[in-house]
Amino acid sequence: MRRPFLNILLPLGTGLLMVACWYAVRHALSEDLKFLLPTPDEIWAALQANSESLSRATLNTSKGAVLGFVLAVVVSFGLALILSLSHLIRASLYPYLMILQMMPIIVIAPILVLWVGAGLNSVVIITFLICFFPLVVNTTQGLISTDRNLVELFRMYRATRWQETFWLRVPAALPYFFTGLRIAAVLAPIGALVGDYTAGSSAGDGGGLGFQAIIYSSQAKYSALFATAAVTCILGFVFAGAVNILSWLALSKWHDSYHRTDN
Amino acid sequence: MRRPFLNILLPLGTGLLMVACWYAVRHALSEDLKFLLPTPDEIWAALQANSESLSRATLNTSKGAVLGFVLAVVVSFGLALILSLSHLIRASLYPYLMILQMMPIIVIAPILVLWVGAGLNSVVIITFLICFFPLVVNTTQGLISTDRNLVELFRMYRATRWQETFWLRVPAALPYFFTGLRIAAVLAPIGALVGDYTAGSSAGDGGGLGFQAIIYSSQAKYSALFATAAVTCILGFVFAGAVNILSWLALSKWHDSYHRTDN
Amino acid sequence: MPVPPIVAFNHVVKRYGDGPVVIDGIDLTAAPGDFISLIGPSGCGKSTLLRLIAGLSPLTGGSLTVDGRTPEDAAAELAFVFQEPTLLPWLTVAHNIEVAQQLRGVSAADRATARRRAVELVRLHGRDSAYPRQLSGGQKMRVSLARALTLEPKILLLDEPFGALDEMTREHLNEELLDIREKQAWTAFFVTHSVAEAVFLSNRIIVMSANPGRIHREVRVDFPYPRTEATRLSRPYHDLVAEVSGLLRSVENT
Amino acid sequence: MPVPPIVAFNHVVKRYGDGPVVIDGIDLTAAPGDFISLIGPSGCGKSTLLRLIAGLSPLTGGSLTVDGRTPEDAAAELAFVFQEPTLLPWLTVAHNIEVAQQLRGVSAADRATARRRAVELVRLHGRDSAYPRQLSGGQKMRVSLARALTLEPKILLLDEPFGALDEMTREHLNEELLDIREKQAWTAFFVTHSVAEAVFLSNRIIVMSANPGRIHREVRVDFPYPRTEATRLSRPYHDLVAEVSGLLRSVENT
Amino acid sequence: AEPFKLTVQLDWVAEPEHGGFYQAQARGYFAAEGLDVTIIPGGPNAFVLAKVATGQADIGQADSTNTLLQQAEGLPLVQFAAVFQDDPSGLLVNAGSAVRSFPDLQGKTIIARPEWAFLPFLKKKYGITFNVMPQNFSVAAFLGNKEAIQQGYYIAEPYHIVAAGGKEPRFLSTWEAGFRAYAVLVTSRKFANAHPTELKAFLRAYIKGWRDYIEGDPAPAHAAMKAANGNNTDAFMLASRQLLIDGKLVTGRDADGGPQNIGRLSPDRFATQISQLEELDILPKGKVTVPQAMTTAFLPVE
Ligand SMILES: Nc1ncnc2c1ncn2[C@@H]1O[C@H](COP(=O)(O)OP(=O)(O)OP(=O)(O)O)[C@@H](O)[C@H]1O
Ligand SMILES: Nc1ncnc2c1ncn2[C@@H]1O[C@H](COP(=O)(O)OP(=O)(O)OP(=O)(O)O)[C@@H](O)[C@H]1O
Ligand SMILES: [Mg+2]
Ligand SMILES: [Mg+2]
Repeated sequence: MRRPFLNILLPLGTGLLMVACWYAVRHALSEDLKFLLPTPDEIWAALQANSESLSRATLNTSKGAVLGFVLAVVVSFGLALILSLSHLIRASLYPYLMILQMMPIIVIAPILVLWVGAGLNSVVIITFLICFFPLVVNTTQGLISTDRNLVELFRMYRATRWQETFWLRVPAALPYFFTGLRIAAVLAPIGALVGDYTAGSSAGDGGGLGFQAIIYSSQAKYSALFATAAVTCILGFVFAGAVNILSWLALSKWHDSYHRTDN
Repeated sequence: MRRPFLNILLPLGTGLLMVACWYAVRHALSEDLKFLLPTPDEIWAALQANSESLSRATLNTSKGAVLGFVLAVVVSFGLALILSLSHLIRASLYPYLMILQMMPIIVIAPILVLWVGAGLNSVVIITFLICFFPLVVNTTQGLISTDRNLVELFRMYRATRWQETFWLRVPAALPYFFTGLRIAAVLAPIGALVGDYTAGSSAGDGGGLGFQAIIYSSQAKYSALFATAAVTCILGFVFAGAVNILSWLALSKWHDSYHRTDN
Repeated sequence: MPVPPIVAFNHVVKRYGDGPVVIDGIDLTAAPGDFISLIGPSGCGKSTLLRLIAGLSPLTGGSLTVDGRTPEDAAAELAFVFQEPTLLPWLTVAHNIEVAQQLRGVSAADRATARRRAVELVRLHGRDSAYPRQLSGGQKMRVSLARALTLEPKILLLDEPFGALDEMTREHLNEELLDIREKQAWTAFFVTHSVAEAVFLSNRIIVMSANPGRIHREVRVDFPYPRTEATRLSRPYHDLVAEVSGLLRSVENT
Repeated sequence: MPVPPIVAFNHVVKRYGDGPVVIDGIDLTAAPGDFISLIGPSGCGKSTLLRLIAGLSPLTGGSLTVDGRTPEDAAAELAFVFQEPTLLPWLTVAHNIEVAQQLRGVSAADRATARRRAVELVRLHGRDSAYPRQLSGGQKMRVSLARALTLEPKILLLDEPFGALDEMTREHLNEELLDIREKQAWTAFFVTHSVAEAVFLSNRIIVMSANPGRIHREVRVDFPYPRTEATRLSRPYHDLVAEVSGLLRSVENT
Repeated sequence: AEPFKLTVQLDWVAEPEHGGFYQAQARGYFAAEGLDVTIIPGGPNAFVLAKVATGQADIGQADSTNTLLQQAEGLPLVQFAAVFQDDPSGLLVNAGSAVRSFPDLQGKTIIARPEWAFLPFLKKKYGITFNVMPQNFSVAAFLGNKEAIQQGYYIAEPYHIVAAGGKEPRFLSTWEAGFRAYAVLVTSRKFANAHPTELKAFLRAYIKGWRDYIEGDPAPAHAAMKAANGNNTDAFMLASRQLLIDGKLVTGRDADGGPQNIGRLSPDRFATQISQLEELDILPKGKVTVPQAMTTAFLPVE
């Protein structure tokens, strides 16, 4: 706050440093490995050259990512509420949630494809599967970490289970919830991408970024492949940015993570 | 506590319910889709039939999972310490960590293979990449959520940065840290599996579970494929069990998540 | 008059987990309208006693009825000012005060009226939109008090509500409390470390001894209500304060 | 004797963020060995004043030197008992008490000795291995006090350390505090709401007024140290208590 | 009459290995036979066999090895025509490598789909051992490593490698090693039983499409494939088609090869393949017989 210019300079500086490293690594690579690490300008060129197919793919993947993410948030929230009810319920259900998370996509993909069809549906479900676990675990931990004194206050006033949950445990769990959200935001685009290349479909408008990635990879178009990755990252930044804004709105007024020193 | 038999009965009950559902779904599947969902006894038979190759593969994958997990824990802890230092550092470094997480494995795998060789090294790195982000995000959030009053106490006593970190912020962050650990424990075996089928190697003793999964999948050996998945899940349970024990040791004496009511 | 007691302890014993006995063989009945002060050494079990009444902690032995029911069932009749402010950090002062009423389903308009009155009473005007972390220690306790007072309960449990307040504010609130009591006619259990305050407010003072927590002696305070500044200056008042102080001293020296 | 002041406020102004002015134009110097009590209405800025001395909060205006340095630099000379217990929930009572010394690099053996003495002093024997959540409110405050007392600081900041304690324990600790002062010769800033306590302990009493926090009046207390039970019973003592109470009343009625 | 609706699941995105389908579609051969064919492009995980077995597609393109294995697992599939007389999957060897023939693979690392039966076949036939690394449709490792050996599709990867600046790789083909797998069309037993007429009609048009594609003007197919897969370039499609023709993949490389051979399947070759796979312990003995595996019933009679 006191040095606002640092707020811009430092991130910018690290950014430039990274780019410099990038060029340095590339320079250090032996001539015949250079193709593996295209330079930012090559990637930029590939981005423009493939802008049409990439933007179509981005749109498809974004759809999958957004829907899968939203589904994961909603479902995980509901699950966390149930899990937070008691130790017993956690012991009974956690293992199955873990199994859901641990089922290799390679096992799930064929079932999904045959069941809901390749394409958006499958991509959404895979994104969901990849995002939901960090959300469940964080939200549950948040819900069960509520300050005991506050819980007693609510018990005292015979708050209904509903009130205790939504007026007390949920707000108190927000810092945990947003931590989970921050993780899921980054997993959503990558989940959609994975979903796309394990159960996507090129039917209709031609698949998403995962599809493109595989094609570019098999065709040795590395600049285009990195351009695909770059688009994925940008998608992730958009998600993460949205989560940060929400987190700021929900926590900045009262949570210590936004107030390290007083002034 | 008061109903100890419920502690066993309920999880057992849900388990039986799940198995019943399994059989029901399978029964409901049309005849020509049945092969997609082998019954538990078929899986059990496949497990025994393939016990030799599966146990070899499990050993390989476990190695990758354990090493990748440990690496992720150590590195993410260090990173979280750095990130917790200031808002500025977070703004500067977070995007690059996100990029690391969002780089599709398909882009990374060939580079890794050329760089560190296929096999254990690559598997460890991919497992690391999959596990570390939830750990970093949770640990960092934990480190910056320390009760401001306690921070002031330490500031007051002119604790060194080191002391403030290790005597105050780290213990206070443990509930978050273990939340991250719980997520990473589940991601580690699946990460090793993904690593194995993107950058594993059959050298030496013949690849890990990911390798087996591809083979079984392409040969439509669904019972064996599910047996592979089951082994992965068991691996995950072992990890998660270890984390739960650690969490209990570290938190049960003082944290509210272990004391919902007093007695 | 054989009115049924509103709170009745019967050989109550309490220990936390497998720790030592904290409260041992408490027998105590409160008639409706009683204002009972609990005084005793730190750690003798005063807060624990209130928590038992509120049904927040299970008894280890004996029995306890509140308003003829179990403490759990009677909780709707209670208001409790905890020893710590226990505010929700994400709510402003105004919302923190209203939250108890909200839990009881009071309408927004009535809540706002009650809240404004309570804010006035605890002298926190103008701080309605502050968050707890922006308040001083005494201000937080006053918010907590205001929250309880909006409820118009049958039984009021007060755990050192004025410990963090200056004498003036304290006296002001003492008088306000008696005023409200006239209107709302609750039964109060009041933990305090100020003997003078206990004598001024209550009709019964329970002096407790520690290790384990027992009732050492009960002192009746027969000054008529309403009590005023004049009461504080009266001779019998001073004598009683001295007597209770003496009792307390004797308890602590055993 | 023109000894250099150990704490010197010079036109100090403080506001939190862009909130209202909390402390306005404070001028105050403390000589080494002073025992200064701060009394004033709740929210007048007493805690804030201590936080400024401890370097926990930046000044908005004016200047402040502590032991000839900035507050930040002088912090090694301080011990602070916060208004809230501020214990580390994951440490036992024993470890919580030792942690301050540990931060100062005191050896384990010396720590244990000091801790045992402090535990004795605050009468918490046998609770060494309890966790904070198992303590009563008063017990927590005593742990916090014990932690500060192990440090033998040059300056001791005490923010209502005895507010949650019963009169007996309070008087016991008052006397112990004066005892330790004889040996350790620190300068104390002591926030309390008990005028009697302020008069008994201090050589200077600062009466503050609120909105914004200002020094209303300073009262010197010239009774010789050591003060004893006899002091409490003396006439001049009672007169002074009455005088300061009157001042306080006048402050709050403005 | 209403045209008969029929779906075809490809194994990969539209590329010249699907030239027969697209040419027949573009030229209207299917329509002329009274068929309304929908071509579903595939990709990295097309699950062709599972989709055909479950009726989500009527016809699929696959390779005969995998199909045999899945038939052994009970998938109700039948192979009813050839796409290629030899599966164009083989080993790409970097131009700089010393590996010139199969025995040279001893001790090397091969980047390939781990399930590929050709690998154990090579080990057994030549008495050699080598490592396998999973392949992910990427040629990076190949480009980056002079010694690399990778599974590749004869008519695609070499082109991309050269286009990306690499040297033209050597190609070690399965057929040279005596591993004669087909690229095949499969359908489900159910569909085969229910719609023999339509399958015959389909094959007539399909074979005509292939013939037209390799002998005539490929432009209609190429236009359609470009529309279906934006990554196709004319240069790639022309080069790929030329490799198809030069390698005699569609018409057959045996002595009797020729346009009359398009689509043909030989029961004898299937018998050989089955016994090869059985000897490798990849296929359980006696689990699949030739008549279960394939049929020539829908191919046009010569
Ligand atoms: N972090 C903060 N942000 C904003 N305002 C604050 C903050 N801390 C304290 N204040 C305000 O500053 C004023 C003085 O607070 P302070 O805690 O110093 O009062 P106090 O004299 O110690 O009161 P008490 O006797 O109730 O403890 C109060 O009005 C309070 O609301
Ligand atoms: N949750 C708990 N677990 C174990 N012991 C506890 C717990 N809460 C309180 N105790 C113990 O019970 C005893 C009584 O505690 P209680 O809080 O009732 O005391 P109190 O009379 O209110 O004291 P104070 O005046 O200090 O607030 C104390 O010795 C305390 O250590
Ligand atoms: Mg108490
Ligand atoms: Mg204060």
